[in-house]
Amino acid sequence: MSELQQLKAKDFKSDQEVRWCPGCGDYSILSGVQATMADMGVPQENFVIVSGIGCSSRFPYYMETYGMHSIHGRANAIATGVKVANPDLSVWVITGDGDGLSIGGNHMIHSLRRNVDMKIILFNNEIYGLTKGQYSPTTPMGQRTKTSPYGSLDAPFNPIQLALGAGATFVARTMDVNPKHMKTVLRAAAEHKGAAFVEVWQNCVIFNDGAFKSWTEKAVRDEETVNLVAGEKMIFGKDQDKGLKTDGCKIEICSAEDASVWDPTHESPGPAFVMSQLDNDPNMPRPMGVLRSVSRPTLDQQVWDQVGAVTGTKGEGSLKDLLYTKDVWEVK
Amino acid sequence: MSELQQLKAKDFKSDQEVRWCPGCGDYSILSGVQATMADMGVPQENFVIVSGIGCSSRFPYYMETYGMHSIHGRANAIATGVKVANPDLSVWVITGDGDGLSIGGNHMIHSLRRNVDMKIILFNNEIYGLTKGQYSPTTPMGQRTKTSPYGSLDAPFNPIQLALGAGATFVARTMDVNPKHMKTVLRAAAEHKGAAFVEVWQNCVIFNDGAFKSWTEKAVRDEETVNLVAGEKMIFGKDQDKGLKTDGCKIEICSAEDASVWDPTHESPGPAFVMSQLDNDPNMPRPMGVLRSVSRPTLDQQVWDQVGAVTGTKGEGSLKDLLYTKDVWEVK
Amino acid sequence: MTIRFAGDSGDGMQLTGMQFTATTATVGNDLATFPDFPAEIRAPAGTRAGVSGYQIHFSSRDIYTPGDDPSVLVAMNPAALITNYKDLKPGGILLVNTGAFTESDLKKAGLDSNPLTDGTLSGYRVVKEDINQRTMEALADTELSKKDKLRCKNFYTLGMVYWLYSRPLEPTMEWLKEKFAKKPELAEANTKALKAGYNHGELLRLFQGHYEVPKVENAPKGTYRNIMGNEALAIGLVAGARLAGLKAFLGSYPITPATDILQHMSLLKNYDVITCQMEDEIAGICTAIGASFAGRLGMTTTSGPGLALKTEAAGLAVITELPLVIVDVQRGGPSTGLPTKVEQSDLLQAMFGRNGEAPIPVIACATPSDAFDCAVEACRIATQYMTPVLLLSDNYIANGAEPWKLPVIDELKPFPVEFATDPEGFSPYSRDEKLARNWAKPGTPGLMHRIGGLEKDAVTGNVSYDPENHMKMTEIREAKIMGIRDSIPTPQPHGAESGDLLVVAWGSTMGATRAAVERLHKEGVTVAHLHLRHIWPLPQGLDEIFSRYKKIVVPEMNMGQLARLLQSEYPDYRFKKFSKVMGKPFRARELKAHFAEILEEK
Amino acid sequence: MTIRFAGDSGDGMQLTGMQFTATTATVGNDLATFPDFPAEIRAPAGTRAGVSGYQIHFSSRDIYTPGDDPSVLVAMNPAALITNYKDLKPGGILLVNTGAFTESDLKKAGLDSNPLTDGTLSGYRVVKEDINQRTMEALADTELSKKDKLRCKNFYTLGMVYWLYSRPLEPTMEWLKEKFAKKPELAEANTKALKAGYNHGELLRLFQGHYEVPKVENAPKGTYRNIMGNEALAIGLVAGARLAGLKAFLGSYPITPATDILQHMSLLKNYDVITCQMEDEIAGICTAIGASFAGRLGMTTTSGPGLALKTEAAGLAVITELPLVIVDVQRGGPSTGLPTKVEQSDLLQAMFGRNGEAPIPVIACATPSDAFDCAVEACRIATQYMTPVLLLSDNYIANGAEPWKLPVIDELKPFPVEFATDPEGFSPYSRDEKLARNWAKPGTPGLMHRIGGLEKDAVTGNVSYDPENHMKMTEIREAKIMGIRDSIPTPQPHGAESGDLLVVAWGSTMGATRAAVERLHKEGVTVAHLHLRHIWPLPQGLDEIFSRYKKIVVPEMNMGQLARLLQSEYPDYRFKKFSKVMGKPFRARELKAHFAEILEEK
Ligand SMILES: Cc1ncc(C[n+]2csc(CCOP(=O)(O)OP(=O)(O)O)c2C)c(N)n1
Ligand SMILES: Cc1ncc(C[n+]2csc(CCOP(=O)(O)OP(=O)(O)O)c2C)c(N)n1
Ligand code: SF4
Ligand code: SF4
Ligand SMILES: [Mg+2]
Ligand SMILES: [Mg+2]
Repeated sequence: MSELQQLKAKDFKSDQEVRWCPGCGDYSILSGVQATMADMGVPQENFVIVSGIGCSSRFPYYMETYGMHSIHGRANAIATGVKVANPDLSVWVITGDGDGLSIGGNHMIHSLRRNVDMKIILFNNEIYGLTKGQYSPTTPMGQRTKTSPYGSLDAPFNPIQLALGAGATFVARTMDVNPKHMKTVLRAAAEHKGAAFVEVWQNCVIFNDGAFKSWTEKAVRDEETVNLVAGEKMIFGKDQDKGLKTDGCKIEICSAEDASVWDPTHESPGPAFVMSQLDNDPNMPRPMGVLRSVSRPTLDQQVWDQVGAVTGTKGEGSLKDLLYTKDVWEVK
Repeated sequence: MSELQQLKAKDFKSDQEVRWCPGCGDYSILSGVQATMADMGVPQENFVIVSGIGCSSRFPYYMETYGMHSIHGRANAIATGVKVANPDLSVWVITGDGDGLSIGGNHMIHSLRRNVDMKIILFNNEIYGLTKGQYSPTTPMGQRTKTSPYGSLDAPFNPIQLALGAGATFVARTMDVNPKHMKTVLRAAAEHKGAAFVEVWQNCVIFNDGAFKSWTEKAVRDEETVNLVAGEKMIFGKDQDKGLKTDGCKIEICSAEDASVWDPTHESPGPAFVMSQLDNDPNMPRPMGVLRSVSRPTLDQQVWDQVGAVTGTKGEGSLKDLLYTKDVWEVK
Repeated sequence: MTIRFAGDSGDGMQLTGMQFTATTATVGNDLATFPDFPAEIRAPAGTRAGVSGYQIHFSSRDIYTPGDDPSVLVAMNPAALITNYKDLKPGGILLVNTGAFTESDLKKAGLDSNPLTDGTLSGYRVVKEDINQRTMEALADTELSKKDKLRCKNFYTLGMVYWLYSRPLEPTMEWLKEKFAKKPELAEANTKALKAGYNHGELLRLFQGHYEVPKVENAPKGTYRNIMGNEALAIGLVAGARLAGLKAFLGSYPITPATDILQHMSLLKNYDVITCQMEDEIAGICTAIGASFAGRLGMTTTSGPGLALKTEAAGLAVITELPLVIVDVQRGGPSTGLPTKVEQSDLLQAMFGRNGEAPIPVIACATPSDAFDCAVEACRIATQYMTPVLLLSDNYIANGAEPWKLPVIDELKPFPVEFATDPEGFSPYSRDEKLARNWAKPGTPGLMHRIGGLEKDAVTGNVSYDPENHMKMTEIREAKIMGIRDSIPTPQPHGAESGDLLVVAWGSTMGATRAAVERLHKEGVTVAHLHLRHIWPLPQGLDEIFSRYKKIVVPEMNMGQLARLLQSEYPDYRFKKFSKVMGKPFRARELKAHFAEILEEK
Repeated sequence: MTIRFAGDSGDGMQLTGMQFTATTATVGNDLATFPDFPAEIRAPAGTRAGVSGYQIHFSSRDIYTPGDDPSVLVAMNPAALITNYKDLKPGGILLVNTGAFTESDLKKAGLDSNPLTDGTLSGYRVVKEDINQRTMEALADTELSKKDKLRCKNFYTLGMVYWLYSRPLEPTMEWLKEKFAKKPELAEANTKALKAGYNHGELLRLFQGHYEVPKVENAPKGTYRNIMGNEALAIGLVAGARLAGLKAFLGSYPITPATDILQHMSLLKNYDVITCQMEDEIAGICTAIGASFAGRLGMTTTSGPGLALKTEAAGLAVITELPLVIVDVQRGGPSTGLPTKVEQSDLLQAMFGRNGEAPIPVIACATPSDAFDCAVEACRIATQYMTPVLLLSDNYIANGAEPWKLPVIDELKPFPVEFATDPEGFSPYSRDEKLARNWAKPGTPGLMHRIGGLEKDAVTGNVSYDPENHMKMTEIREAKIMGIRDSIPTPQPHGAESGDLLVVAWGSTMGATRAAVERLHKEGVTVAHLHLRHIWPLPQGLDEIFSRYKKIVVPEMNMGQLARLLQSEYPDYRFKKFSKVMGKPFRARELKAHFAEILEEK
């Protein structure tokens, strides 16, 4: 292969016009992914982006990579096929809260437990955008949408907990309106060898405007979220003066000084799970950043290793070997 | 309704011959469920059992209740329809590790988050029984089965963690070879108002004999498992002399005296999740019993409440109201 | 009279069209509409992909289609103009908003030169008006941001068109008041714009003619309502359940263009309706099956890709013989295809898309109001025959509108279900004379039983692997469905009683076919239109009808699916295919031309 | 010569049958087999539901079916006897294990009286033998538990049957040695039982006759191997990928009776095969689509209910025009139906079970060894035409066995794929003369492109909502599939060149049809058998063939699905249906009788 040239974010722009609503959070994720890919040192032709159906899933068209805009909910399964068939490729899944957690929920949890080496970016806008505003598996209870005119009755998933429960090796969260944070998270995901699950809070200006604003607006963001950084203290607040202290399965607010250090590589997913429970406490900041990052053999790697091992033992089989087994007989 | 007569376990036996392999763990679960139902004080005709496809899923035929032996993986969805349509019914789902966690994984997690009031009994034998021995989503890595002749490469789910990650309100575990324990767990599930997820370790004598024997055999059971009882200390060991002490997200073995008290009703699913992680530690006993039991409105209840509320506000709609809205006009 | 509104999807053309429709309906015109909006939620403003259109056809005679080519086209920007002007009738009127024809507007629409000046539009009566400017002026003394003011331009345009057609402004003013009850300043501004546009038309007499469409002369007496197809279908399902004496349960998953049905039914909670938006289409149909098992009337609504996912569960409903209504609002395929366009290409999927021998009756609705009748009919068949029923609609019907003569409530015939309650001799698979099995619902003492997907013993309903029993059950399931014939009328050809050509149509091609055949018939051709509501089983008596005509043609928005079915059922006749797979309905004119061609052949 | 082994599913009848088959093949007889086991893993021992059977038909002439009625029946218990004896030819031999005819055995089989003594079996040559007892005796001095000893009774029985047919014991003794390499005591005990049974037969001359079936006289020269259908299919898929110059990728989910294919391919890791058992059927086909996108040959295997689940994704493969082989091993339907029985009722699902216009070629294999050829053919079409292909097998083929004359490797014609590599003028939807589009795989510099489920522009492959383009693409997709006709031969009728009756068959009805037609033909009737491997597109030239016969009949294990298809394609002829939906294959005799009836009609 020829010397790798340094790619730029704009190299990843395809010739297709981007067709999201003006103001949609999807734009910033597009830029974030383009910038991240440019920096990965992977040849451009080795990227494959697979998506399902939804506003978010139109993503591959806008990327100058190989791509498939597949069918609703199946991106993870298709991407699994791509990656296992050719582990040299850098495979990315783009999905939405409907695509990836509703109809595609099963493929999602299974690809996480199998630890297929792919980056899964879930655009969570807590609504079905493309079909114009029905509730999704992340829509809060009570919310009125087109299919819940009297208020939604379904308790939502916490995507982080679902991923942890499925045995994910990498789980992270970021937001559309903080490109810097998003880039760090996407880079960490890109560097993870295995299935990387990234929830991105994404604003749908048309059908669910402001769903995350109580946590993401500049004015409140530092108070209402805490950025988890591996090996660093969990600090938050406008003046970065507050911290989180973990005491057993309880997490408490303390001074920045007393804050505990965050470790996403803990042997057990327990601490990350406990941390994600903060989402349910209105008095606590919501955790952002990398909640979990551990290493475990990937499915694709193991498949190829096994093919290699069996071939090593049995020898490469020829067409002749395949047909002419030892129980043949001759008619003369 | 006429006075409820006390039902007996044998009232729940249907006229169909039970057709599992001699020695199969399914038999004891059948007895356990029959005994539990008899004690619930529910009229016999109000029970509905829905299953998918698998050895375990033949269950409804053997029960003198209403029942449906449906299609592979869909029992949870069908049961949701039954329960929402008529909340007076006591709805039970019988499923397997393949039926409920592989093809039916999505319906499983969604019915748990929605908290549909039904009892879900998952017969986990870590194998596909009915199709004669392929690996399932709970088969340990490396195990040789008919479809993994060189060893399975898929990391298994921990069913307890998956259920907790999905937001289940009741999560428990028991085993086929301990009928007494099973009965306590089934009764707790039956009494829970909401989706009750019960994993039952079930031995498949034909295709996966002894999968759980390191934990379930009489000789080792007391050492290798710990029975969690609400409000009681976590004690185990042949002589009931050992205990578990929780220290933060760490759980340690201690003396029976020092053992911590188990609380499945904790506001956060964190402690149960941390507890279920013991499965991964060969030096620790595996938790059995009720890991989680909390109260949250059920979907079926809410649906009916909403119908009631809307009808209360708008008045019961007649066929005439439905058609003749206010924007009609007359042609004379 | 056909008029089309076209503009950027941000311009509010759907709203404009719908207001025009509503007003036109109240003045008693017969009408049909056809909205056409882009698949993208919001394509970049000003581009061709972003063009949204709404066409309405109205007349004082019965009309069957949203019209052929429009005689009036409203184009709010260059992209709308360029993608639509070719459809305009020669000599038709073109109302153009010149305020949106700047250099950059032209560029966004991918134009090198200005069609208003480069001769593109010769042959049309072009009315140029800077509507942006006019609207701003009209609202000069209003306290709104510039952007908000400009948003009122569609009502200014609507005002102009109302003048053109002598329409009253009141209904729209009423609507604005209600709509913006909480923002009176917007209601006021839009009303102002509406009036200004109207006055502008009147004062300047911009147009050469001034049309007045009289009331439909011989519209049958009765109460009318303007209705869209999806809403009619939703109401029909609820009414159908009521007529069966049951409560409706809808298990569904959103998908264009079927979502509205779920949305509409979600509103009807005070009509004993339960709706569950499930995690996917499979769960949608499965909850409906569960609900039917529990004694409600289960229903599920979807479009083609969703129907594909439901087929395995549909087979379970076949073998368990539970009532179930499955609605497929067809769109362009294959795969995701053209989700916002119309097609009739799911017919054979509906017929055969299940494993094993799994016959299901299939019904297709023809117009928005017919969707009500068909939904009721689907409920009747499902409950009377204990079977899933497939009801086909399409995007054209779903989003189209027409005045609907409401049925008189007392004349709606109930078909109440009788649940089994008597344990004496009960067996879940014993049947009535229609071959419908017993329906005993959970909660009924003494009738406990188990059903499932394995083959059933014909008598006890227990699992049976017996070869003869399997043959028998296969035949019973088939005979039961074929027996539905006895309960459906033979459709009658419209037009010549016999003669040169019979046009067999189904679904939404009804309107254009009827119009084309009527025109030809008036010209003296012995031609007739036979419309099939029941696709399976096919009604009795078709044979005899086919025998009366020399040629038979089947126009379809697919590659000839009904024609194939008819050909296999009636090999004595030849069914010519006429296919249009363009995401657009047939036009009466193109059908007429094609029929004329067929008549001339050989 | 047809023999059937029947016993409790715990009695090892499948093993016995398979051993007999293997030995029979090695002595050079032509043969066909048909196992029949219960759906339950383990029905209660001794009951009718627990009966497991294995039938084998062998002869020195070419044979096409596992035989009509057996002339020898081995019945290991009352349940096996009672459920099978009616099939035995009049005067046939019945070998009964009287050791299993206690009162309680009779009760388990639901019998009130003993068929051995109550006259039931008059008309058969009954050989009663207490095989349990004989086996125990034979192993008296063996160090095994009683239970383990008793388990050897099937080898004792096999020994008796070997004696009857003069079969060598060596192959089975070899096999036992290997099988129980780690438990030599079991190998020894079974071998002892085998020999004892053989000797018992010889010494006591229990049977009246002693059959010796000579070697097939004019079997073509070559190397042979005994093969089961599912294994042949698995090997064929791997060979097909190789011939395309690709590596195979199988994404699948277990389902009876297709699971073996996945299981067998899982063993072939050293043949560049990757197999993934996925979470469900949808994931199975989707990983295969992903693998094809990445440049391998994607495949997926299933049975009817699984195919129903795959249809939405199959549509994606149609519109993205990726190669893909979808295998459906048919079983009894609808729904879960009769999972362990045979049926041909997925044909129309295979043809039409997708939303939108989504044509897919359909191929059906006829016999176990034909499954190899058909799998290779499926790979050829998939890769040469860039299309998903549906390959139909069924439970009868899947679990049947026959001697297979192995193809000479050098004579297998490769059809290597050429991936696009040149960025110059590349477009993913440009086509070759066969209308197959370009295949550029990820990792190739300069060819980055996006595909998907929305309609594609015919030139650039970008998303297009253009009406004319949609029509064009719909036509191209259809024309591409119809063009496959140019690469397939016209099948030739077997039997009379023209005359009174043509029997058109497909799939596994091949054998019985061929046998029935041959017999009739020998009797002087002008009848012929036309077998269709390619169901879609139908080969060219059928018209002309149909025209040569007065009548045409289509026997099918469904309600007439191929007949329906043919009727719609060839309305000039009348295709009579002959249906058997009993979970069992046709018998040559019943076909012959039916054909004779048809010939007599009018
Ligand atoms: C099988 C199938 N079912 C349903 C749909 C309709 N559909 C398209 S996108 C979508 C949901 C999109 O929501 P989400 O994944 O959250 O994406 P967003 O548009 O919000 O980015 C649905 C229901 C479909 N295309 N295919
Ligand atoms: C749609 C579909 N796919 C596959 C199958 C085949 N199948 C039947 S049961 C089963 C797995 C059973 O495993 P599990 O749920 O663990 O039940 P067990 O037999 O072990 O009790 C499979 C794959 C089917 N019946 N339907
Ligand atoms: S509808 Fe919402 S999610 Fe979709 S493009 Fe518009 S703003 Fe974005
Ligand atoms: S195969 Fe296994 S799970 Fe199935 S009945 Fe037998 S022992 Fe039980
Ligand atoms: Mg969303
Ligand atoms: Mg299992």
